[in-house]
Amino acid sequence: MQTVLSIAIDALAYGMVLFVISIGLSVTMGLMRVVNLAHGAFAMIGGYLASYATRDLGLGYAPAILIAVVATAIIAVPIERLLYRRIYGAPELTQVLMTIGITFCVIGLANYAFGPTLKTIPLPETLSGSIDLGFRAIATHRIFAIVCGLIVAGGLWFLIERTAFGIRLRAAVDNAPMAAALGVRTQLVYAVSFAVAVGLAAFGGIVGAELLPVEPYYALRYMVTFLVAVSIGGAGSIPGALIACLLLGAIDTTGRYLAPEYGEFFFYLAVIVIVTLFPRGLAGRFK
Amino acid sequence: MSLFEAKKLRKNFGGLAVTNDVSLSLAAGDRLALIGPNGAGKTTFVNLVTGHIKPDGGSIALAGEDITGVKAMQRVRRGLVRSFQVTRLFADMTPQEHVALAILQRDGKASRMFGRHDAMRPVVEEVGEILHLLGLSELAHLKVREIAYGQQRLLEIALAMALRPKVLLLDEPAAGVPQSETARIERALDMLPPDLAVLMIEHDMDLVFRFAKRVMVLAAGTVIFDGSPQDVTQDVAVREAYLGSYANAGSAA
Amino acid sequence: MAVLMDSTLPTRRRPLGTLIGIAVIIAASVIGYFLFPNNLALLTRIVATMLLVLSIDLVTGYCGVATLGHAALFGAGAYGAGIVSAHFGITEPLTMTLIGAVAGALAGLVSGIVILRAHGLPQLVLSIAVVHLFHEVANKASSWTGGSDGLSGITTDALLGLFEFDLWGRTAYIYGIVLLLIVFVSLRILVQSPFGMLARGVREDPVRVAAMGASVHSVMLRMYVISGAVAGVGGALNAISTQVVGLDSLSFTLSAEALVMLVLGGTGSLYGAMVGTVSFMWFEDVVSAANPFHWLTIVGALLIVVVLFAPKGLYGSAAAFLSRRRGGER
Amino acid sequence: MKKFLATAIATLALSVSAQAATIKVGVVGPFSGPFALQGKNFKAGIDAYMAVNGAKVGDNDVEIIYRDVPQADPAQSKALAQELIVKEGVQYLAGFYFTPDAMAATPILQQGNVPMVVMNAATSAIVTKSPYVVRTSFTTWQTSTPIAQVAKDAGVDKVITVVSDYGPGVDAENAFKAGFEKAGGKVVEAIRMPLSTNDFSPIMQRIKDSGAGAVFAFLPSGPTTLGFVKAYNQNGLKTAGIKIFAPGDLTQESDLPALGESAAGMQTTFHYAVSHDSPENKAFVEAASKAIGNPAELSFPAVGAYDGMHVIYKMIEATGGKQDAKKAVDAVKGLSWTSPRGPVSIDAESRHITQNIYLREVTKGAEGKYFNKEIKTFERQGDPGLAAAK
Repeated sequence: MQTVLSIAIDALAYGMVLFVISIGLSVTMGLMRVVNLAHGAFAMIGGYLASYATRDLGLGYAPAILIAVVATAIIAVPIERLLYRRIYGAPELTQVLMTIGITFCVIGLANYAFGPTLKTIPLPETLSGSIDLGFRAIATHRIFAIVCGLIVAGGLWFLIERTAFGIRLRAAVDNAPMAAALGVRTQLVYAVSFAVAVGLAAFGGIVGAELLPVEPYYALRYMVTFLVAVSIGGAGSIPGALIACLLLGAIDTTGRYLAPEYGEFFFYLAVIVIVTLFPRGLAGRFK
Repeated sequence: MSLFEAKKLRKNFGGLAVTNDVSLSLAAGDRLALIGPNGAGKTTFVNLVTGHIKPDGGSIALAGEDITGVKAMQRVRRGLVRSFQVTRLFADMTPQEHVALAILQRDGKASRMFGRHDAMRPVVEEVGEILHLLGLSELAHLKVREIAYGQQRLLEIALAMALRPKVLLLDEPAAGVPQSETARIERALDMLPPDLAVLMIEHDMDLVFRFAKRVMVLAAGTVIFDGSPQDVTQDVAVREAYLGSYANAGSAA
Repeated sequence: MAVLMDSTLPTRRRPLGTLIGIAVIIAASVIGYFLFPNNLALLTRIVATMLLVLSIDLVTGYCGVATLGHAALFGAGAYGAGIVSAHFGITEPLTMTLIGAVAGALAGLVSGIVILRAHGLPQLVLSIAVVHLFHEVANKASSWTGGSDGLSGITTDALLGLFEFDLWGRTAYIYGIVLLLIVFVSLRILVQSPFGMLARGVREDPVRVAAMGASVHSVMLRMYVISGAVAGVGGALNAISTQVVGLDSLSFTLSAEALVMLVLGGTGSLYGAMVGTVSFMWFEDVVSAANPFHWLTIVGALLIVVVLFAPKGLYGSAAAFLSRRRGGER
Repeated sequence: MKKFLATAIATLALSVSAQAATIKVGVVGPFSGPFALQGKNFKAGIDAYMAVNGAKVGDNDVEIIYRDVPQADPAQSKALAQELIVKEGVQYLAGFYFTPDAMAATPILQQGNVPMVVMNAATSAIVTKSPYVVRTSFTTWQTSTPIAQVAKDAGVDKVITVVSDYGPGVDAENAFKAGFEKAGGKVVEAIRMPLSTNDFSPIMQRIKDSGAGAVFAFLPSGPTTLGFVKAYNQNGLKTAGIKIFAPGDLTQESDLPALGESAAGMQTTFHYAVSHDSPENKAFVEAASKAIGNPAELSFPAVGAYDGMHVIYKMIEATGGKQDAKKAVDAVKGLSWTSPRGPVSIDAESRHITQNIYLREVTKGAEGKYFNKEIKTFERQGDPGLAAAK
């Protein structure tokens, strides 16, 4: 019983970290319909900036997160204007080519600017210890990640379902010409959504850095994991992404506990089974 | 003998019977038009006939054989062919390729992995005939994306003809075609083989009157009229169904 | 009614196109042979990869199936040919190639059955899952595959009993070119055949194809099997020429790279696949030799530039440009 | 015409003998991609050696030609090795970070008349693939065997092994098991986890549940080690007194700044620590730090490359710059010298390096930087892996 609880709590933490990072991708892919393979690259930029801010500038954890997230979003704006805008509505494969190109560039530049070694983001005192749950100890930052995941999920849900911006966004997604005719500035809506998605990626990259360490190949190393999470959840759906990430976290964690030597195998087998059963994702909103 | 027979077809969505015990039979050479106001369940009926959705009750037979459980694709191979309300064509392929593909598929040769369709004499000849019949010869080698919509509709009919069906389901063959060009569609319909059984779903009453020898009216999933085109406008139930749903339209007939 | 219509129908694209293609391939290989006589190993690798990219084009370009897992088929061919040589002593190169093709076709059948169960992004994810499963199985079955150490001990007889596969790689190169020509001609016949036309129909509108009474799923599955055979030949060529097979030949990385090459050249045309492979691998080789430390950035920039200025791929955009220049001639 | 041909041949011959004054060494390694850091260390080691000993052996200039294989890719490695031999005309092949890459190139050595000096790849069997292979790095067996004795001496009887599921990981598992059982201990459970593992918490839970008193771990150096060590701490294994034993890949110097406090006190066995106290090592670290740019990035592949160059220089000396692979390899059999890592020799039979293996502990230095502090030496260790394979 203890073991089951223990696995469950690990699965929850891992799933939440996955969720924080993937949800931004789900937004770009589901709402803006861009197969954005460069999503991990933005998470990585966030991680690098946060590491730089804490280690080299000596900033605290919270201000470093804030600065890194905002800075990543700012970096993303010209990229959106110059590159992404050309591939909205383009065939998927073209989008794949462009975003892989961006990923390669980011990797190369990160390697050049920060060197090939691992970068860490030192946790503040309050997050760096462990908490004793009675049946086992769990790292405090994992609890922090779980909380962050819940806040992000709730915040996004509120933003999309309950605010004026959310209404515009959904209108622009459902029927761009119609929304434009009604006075929605679709280009601006897209730019803002993209910045939000990128900001979430950066946030996830920082919060998840204890599990997915920041290094130049981050962008490619975890790309598949993020894609799988979004696809299983159904692109564009917040609850879908949440359920998918928790489910994948559970499968992965259980697999690693029970049969680590076949972990990878069962993980992908499960992916095949889930996709076959739910070819549109657990809660596919579009397509 | 009836070529096509649907018996008491029923389909429920939720608790709502969208198709409610509809029966319909067609003999060789029949020209039947199925009309009805919006939301009458025509689309569902089409999908039931083509096999894209499963009925909750009733049966369908083609040439005396029960095909209720037969897959859509198999129904086509047995001679039950449909056209689409909105054209579905291959944008990057030519009319010649379209028709050739239909002919090859009909003859069971579409899976041949060698030889070119334009080097197969019988195929080329038949394609030529069909395109000529429909006045599309000149466009034979243009990509479909480059030809006008009205002509694309003609190509839809050409594809249906090339498959040599026993029963043809025409789903609004003139939809989206400018008035000036409907005449060409009508002419094309006149050229359909006389022994073919045709079921046409249509809004355009002019076309219905000119084409159909028999009219069925569907309203709220139920057949409310089955008779000659002359009688349909006189029928009280039909007038009510149409006027009821088009309260302001006033032009049911 | 029976007018003699056929005479008025001008026939298009006679076999001339194929002949030109053969001539271009031969010319390019001869030039490659004399221009880079010491680089034949790289050229052979390009040819093997070209077969993989052609194979992806069959399902992606001609049937519209997105895949990031095609290396599974290539790797199956490579391991198939490698295992029969290393473990069963079947060292005759033609037989090894044939076995590679069969292994690739089987892998194509298996992955086709799985991948064709979804569309769009989920389909992409299924393909990724498939290649990872293949990779894991090969890693686990290390007594057969050598696991992560790679399958070594592959020996190959002289081709036709006459030509040794030597250090300079001449035999391997020429053998590769011959295989490429055979595959190219077969695929030209295939894509112009009724089946090829049906496949293009599937890519453009599967609903219409079904309404003609054809089975969309079976068309795609058959194409997957054919595509597997082609990729398998590529894998076998790789195994024969390098005498070693590594887990990388079943990797997601290789799959993704090959897809990038295809899109770079232009999908839906055999020439696009070949042009894309040559350009990408040549560029990668030049840039990585010039600067082994930062070439990735330059390759990334190239990809972006191609999307911005040649959105249909190098060959696709050039062809479109030329046909626009020629106006409505065709 | 005949005269023309004769001149042409003479010119060609001249140019060939003129070129022979430059001896080319082809180095294959990961210079880009996720393992670029290790490739960088190759280059730093080679540059350092040439900076200290000059770029000339006798009258012959030595030129290094680098080729990039970002990830284990034997086919690519072989193609590049082939290209280096036939196109660039290299007389020596060197480098090879990954075992499959080295294995793939061995079949062409004889035909190309080229010796291969393996500067990293650590699977025992490579040297058996061709008589022209010499290795100056280490094997996983070599570095993993002594730690078994350390564990036993620390009073641990039951150990669980956790390794990455690929060649070197399996080697490490077998090496430790063999050594530990010989010393009288028991391996209660052996876990192999996928290379791509991100979250190690479940593994830590397995370790706890196994009831073992210590864990033996092997992961390839790089990003995943960070997650592993952190998970070890955060899941309370450290506080529960479950010790961790590992070969030095887990605490390579370039990862230590990231590992930081969480690695403090970890004991590992390895053939080289950057902190090794000897004049040879001081000179090496100075030269190599200059070559790599950022001293924090300096790590074990550099020393393998440095000693590899030493072997190549000896080979060039012995052959007088002529291409003769057999003579070159014979010349270094039994060669012994003092490397930055300590006294080493090339075993005449296996052509693998015999060296000291050190037990080190991660310690906080004077400036607050962590380093591997050598606390015990296992002298003159051969490769037990070859013996085990027989």
